[in-house]
Amino acid sequence: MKKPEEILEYLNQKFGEDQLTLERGDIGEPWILVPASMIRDLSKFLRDDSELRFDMLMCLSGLHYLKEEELGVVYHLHSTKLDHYVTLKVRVPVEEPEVPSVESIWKTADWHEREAWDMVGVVFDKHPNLKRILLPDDWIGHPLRKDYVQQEFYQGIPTGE
Amino acid sequence: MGMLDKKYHDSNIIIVGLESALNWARKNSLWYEQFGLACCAIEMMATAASRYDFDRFGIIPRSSPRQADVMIVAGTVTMKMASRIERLYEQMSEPRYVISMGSCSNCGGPYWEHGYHVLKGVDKVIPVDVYVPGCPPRPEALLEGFLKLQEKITGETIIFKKNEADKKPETA
Amino acid sequence: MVEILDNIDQREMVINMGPQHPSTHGVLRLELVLDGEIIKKVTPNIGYLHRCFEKYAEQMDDYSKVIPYTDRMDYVSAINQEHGYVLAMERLLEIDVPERVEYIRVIMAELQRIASHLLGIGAFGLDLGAFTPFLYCFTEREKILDIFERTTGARLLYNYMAVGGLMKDVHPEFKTDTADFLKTFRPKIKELNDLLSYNDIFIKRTANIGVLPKQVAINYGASGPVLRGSGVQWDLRKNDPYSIYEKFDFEIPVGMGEMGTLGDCWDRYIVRVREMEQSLRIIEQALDGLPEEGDVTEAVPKRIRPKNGSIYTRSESPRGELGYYIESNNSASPYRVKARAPSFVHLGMLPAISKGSLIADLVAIVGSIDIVLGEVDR
Amino acid sequence: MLNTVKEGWTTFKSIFTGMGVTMRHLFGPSVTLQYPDEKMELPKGARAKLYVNIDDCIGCNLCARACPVNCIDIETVAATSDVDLGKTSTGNPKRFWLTRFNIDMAKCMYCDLCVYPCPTDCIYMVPEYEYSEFDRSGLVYHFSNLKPEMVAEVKEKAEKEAAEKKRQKEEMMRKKAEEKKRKELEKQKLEANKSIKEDDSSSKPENNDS
Amino acid sequence: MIEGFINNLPMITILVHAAIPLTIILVYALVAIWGERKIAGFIQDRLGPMRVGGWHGWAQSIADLLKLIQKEDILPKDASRFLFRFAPFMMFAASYAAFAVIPFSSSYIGSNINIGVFYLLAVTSVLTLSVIMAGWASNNKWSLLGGMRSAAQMVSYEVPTIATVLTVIVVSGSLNLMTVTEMQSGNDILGFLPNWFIFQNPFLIVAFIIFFISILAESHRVPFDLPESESELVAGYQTEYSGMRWAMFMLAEYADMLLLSLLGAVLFFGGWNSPFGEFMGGPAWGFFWFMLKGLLLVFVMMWIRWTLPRYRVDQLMHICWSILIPLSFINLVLVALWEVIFN
Repeated sequence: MKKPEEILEYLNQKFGEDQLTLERGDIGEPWILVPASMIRDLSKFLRDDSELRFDMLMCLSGLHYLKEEELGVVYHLHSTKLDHYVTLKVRVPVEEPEVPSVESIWKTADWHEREAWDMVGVVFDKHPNLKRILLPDDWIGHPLRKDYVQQEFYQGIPTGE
Repeated sequence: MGMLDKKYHDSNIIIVGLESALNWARKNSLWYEQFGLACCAIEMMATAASRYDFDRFGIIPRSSPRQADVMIVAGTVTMKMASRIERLYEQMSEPRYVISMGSCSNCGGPYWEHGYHVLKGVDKVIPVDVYVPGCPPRPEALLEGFLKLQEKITGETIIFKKNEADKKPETA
Repeated sequence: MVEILDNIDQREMVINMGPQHPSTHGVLRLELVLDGEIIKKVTPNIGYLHRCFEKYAEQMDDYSKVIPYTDRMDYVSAINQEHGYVLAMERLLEIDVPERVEYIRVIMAELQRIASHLLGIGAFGLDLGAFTPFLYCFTEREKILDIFERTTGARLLYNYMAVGGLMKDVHPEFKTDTADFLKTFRPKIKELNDLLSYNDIFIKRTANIGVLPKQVAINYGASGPVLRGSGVQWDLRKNDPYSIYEKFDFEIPVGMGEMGTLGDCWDRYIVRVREMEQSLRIIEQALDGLPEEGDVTEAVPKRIRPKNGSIYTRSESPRGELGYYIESNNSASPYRVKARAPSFVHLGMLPAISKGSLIADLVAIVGSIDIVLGEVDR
Repeated sequence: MLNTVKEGWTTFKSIFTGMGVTMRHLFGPSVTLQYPDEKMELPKGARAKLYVNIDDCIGCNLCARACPVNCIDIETVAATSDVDLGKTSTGNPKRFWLTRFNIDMAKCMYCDLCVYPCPTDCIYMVPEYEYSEFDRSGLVYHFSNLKPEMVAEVKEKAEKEAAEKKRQKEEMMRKKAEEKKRKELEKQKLEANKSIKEDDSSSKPENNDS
Repeated sequence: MIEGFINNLPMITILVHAAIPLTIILVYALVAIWGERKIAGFIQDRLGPMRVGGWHGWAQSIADLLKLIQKEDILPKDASRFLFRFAPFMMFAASYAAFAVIPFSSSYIGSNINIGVFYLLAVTSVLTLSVIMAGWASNNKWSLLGGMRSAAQMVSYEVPTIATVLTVIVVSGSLNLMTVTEMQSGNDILGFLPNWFIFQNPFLIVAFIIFFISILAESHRVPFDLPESESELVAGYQTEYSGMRWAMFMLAEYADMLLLSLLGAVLFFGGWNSPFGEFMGGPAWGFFWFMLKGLLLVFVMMWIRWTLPRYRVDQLMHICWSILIPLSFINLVLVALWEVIFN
């Protein structure tokens, strides 16, 4: 039963000191900030390492930070064997929202990533079929962006009042 | 009040007899299409279940639109679903009615303000006969909606064919 | 002989088990690539009921206004959706809730679990052609809805829980009504077993079909009856206890592969039936322990303005692990609310489970993973 | 050969138990509530339809703000001082004319959030669910009981009152501005002579600061 | 009296002989549809049609029929016109024609030909044809699947039906249904039992069970109602039909159900013979008893429909080919042996 701090130290030994930082909001639980390029091999390590064995990706959510002009992806991992939790967060600038996909590691990420692409517009490269999952394919814009403007007509049907 | 002294302005007794019989038949065997969208579909199923029992009114579910008379739009109509609803409505054979059940299909309901993907009222794509308010409406409210539809059917005449004009979907 | 086969046009038949289909439990479109009746490939298309829950949660100018919208996600088990959201908010704001509220919440959550399973089992029987068990299950479900209606005023979507407590206290005869519901409901489960569970045709239609091995289930993030059907002893009420579940003793029913291989449709079905019995036990113990006095609205904060931070909380909804990820940025309206819906994950598994099965089996598999489209599309 | 017979026997046995259950139900009583003839009496507080007792409403707009769907639309006009609107049954004084109080029941989601904040409990749910309509505009309920000409007269009086009050405020503003100017002048004079006094007092040691 | 009437006005007699079974079928269909919904209602603790036309909604089927007449008759765009229109009528014609050889009472039978059973089984096999025609003609993938399934089901379940009917013919020795019924009059088995075939020979009870299962499959009743199974194939081969055309399908289905139940009554339960020997034995009573036995079998079919789930296609084939057919042939041999030994 490892606490997030211990998990961070364990990861720092493996991945070098400066890469990962543990951040904590005023309230709620802490998360580990991970640079985008590292997320896939970090996840592979998290799943396969005997000490950690994070075999379940509970939830993957996409966010849009308007003030810092960034897109965030939050991974909540849980190990059913050793029963400990960790939260990873990846922040990428809005201009090139490239995050490597973890679909090959946890199968459940396939649909979660498609939803993050559909809602917030984070591009997951090497994802098998990154298409819109909830909205129709010819929808314009990503609705969960803070600066999203709703399109007036969709195939001739008024979306407004 | 006997049959003969029914005062209808320009239609004679013979038509009235046939017309009321046809209306009676159409009124008493409204088969609804077996498909539901959201929470109102659960209340529709509860109405079809033993306690409120649609079958007492001669209302049974039909899974193919060809054999259905009433389409109960039970739930939220989204943009992706709007064209499907329109196609299903066109597939139904002619004397067909639509009951819009629940706030979502009446006018977008709880999702009218920020729901970008929600259609603000199903009457934007298909003509609606009866609006049943509620979120979700009680089974009795749905039954009352059917009684109102039956009232409307008894009022229909075959002389002035139910002209499609007044039932055209009023685009907002 | 071989070359003759080449020029025969072997196009498979692509069928749309479209948004309007009697057995897709709502608006779900399954694109089936068929070879005769054997399914080569299933691609579920969802989004026909996407009601912008997450966008709405961000537009609301008060955290407690989001609760009616959480009801509308999984509209078959509304209380459990509210319970998940309210637990997340209380952990975020570090509010501790009076004892009486916790007990009432557990009783309501377990009653709602029985009602939701009744609908899941009834719809599953309906998909396989057994029309009558569906109506018997609904008759029992109506009794639970009556109890809810007397307390909250609504039949299906309650908006009954508030952050830190409840909207109003329970109905005076709440305890007596629930007690005699428990008495009348137990024989009904046995009757359901006679009629459907151990019916040989039902067993033939569900055993060895849609087998979900243990490792695939975990890798796909399955949870709830779908995961327990594959033999994994995993229930959030026991393994990661929230609220006051550790006070009650109940077992976690797990699929044993009695009728076929472990993890088939029948296991997932029988896990739900046995889970209802366990819920009855929890309600009995909770009814005895329900403290009489205590105002349910004392711990409800007037204004909710959490400082910035984020929290992820999971609770056991009848369909599986329901998670809420809430991020707050020091204002009255939530910055981001992400709901992790179990049905969304289970539907993602459908292509993997149903390769090579027949159409009739696909209907059984969709029925056995018991999805609700409001939760899939959010 | 033997297990097919056994299998056949278990099939028949389970089929017959199932048919036994349905036969018992065939002669069992029906649980149907025959809706139009027998109506179930809804429990108190059943959320079927919103009702506003307009005499008790003080136009505080709390319910409109609490509604997540914004389906309550209230327009209030300040009552002029010469008219006394009296008190509500709960003793709160009424200071606004309610020219428009519409609730769009087609949009409402029956979540009961508007009932709690109301100070005079004038908005509550009534257990009456039979109001489906042929036309959607029939679902917008108007609760204000002011007749249109009353509304016009009240509005025009309110404008007159508001204009007059604005004028008074301007005068007061001007008066205050003048006083401020005058005070500043005096202050400057005071400082002028105070600074003079200070020069001659600075030579003495400061002995009065405690 | 009737013979005189027949000889000199052949056209009228043909019409009368055609009209009698038609009225029986139409009246039966209306009552059976209403009855099925009432039985379904009571089994499921609800009431079924109540409000249409007074006491317990007796006019429900009439309202349905009148409404179906008003429905628009949709012909899908590129469905094959003639086959699409003709399928329902052929289906009804097939089961209606078979009523000619059913002995309704001791004094009335459509045509007293001595190959009655053979004719009946030949004509009812046309049903399969019309179902495939409907399935293919409506140019809809669901109905194509429904049509193919029903083809496989009906053809394969003909074999056990014929095998069990053969066992009865072995016992009765004649194909003419009237003589078959006459052989079962009187009741001197074990003193009080009417000597219907089902009591004469224990293996005939097994034959009846197999016969009943296969007529369930023949008339697409649950647990074998694959072709128009709502929950899988939307509405099977009937998906594209609406209005009176669809009503014809319903009528044909109920007529087929009645036909096969009456055949079962004739072969196993002594047709118009009353269970009390001479006590209520006249031709009028004979008709009453005959219809009562038929409707009892129909009731059991409805009772099964509202209890059991549905089989899958391959399980259905497995049951037919690897259980029912071998069993029915073994049974045939055993019945023959029993006959040789005891009579």
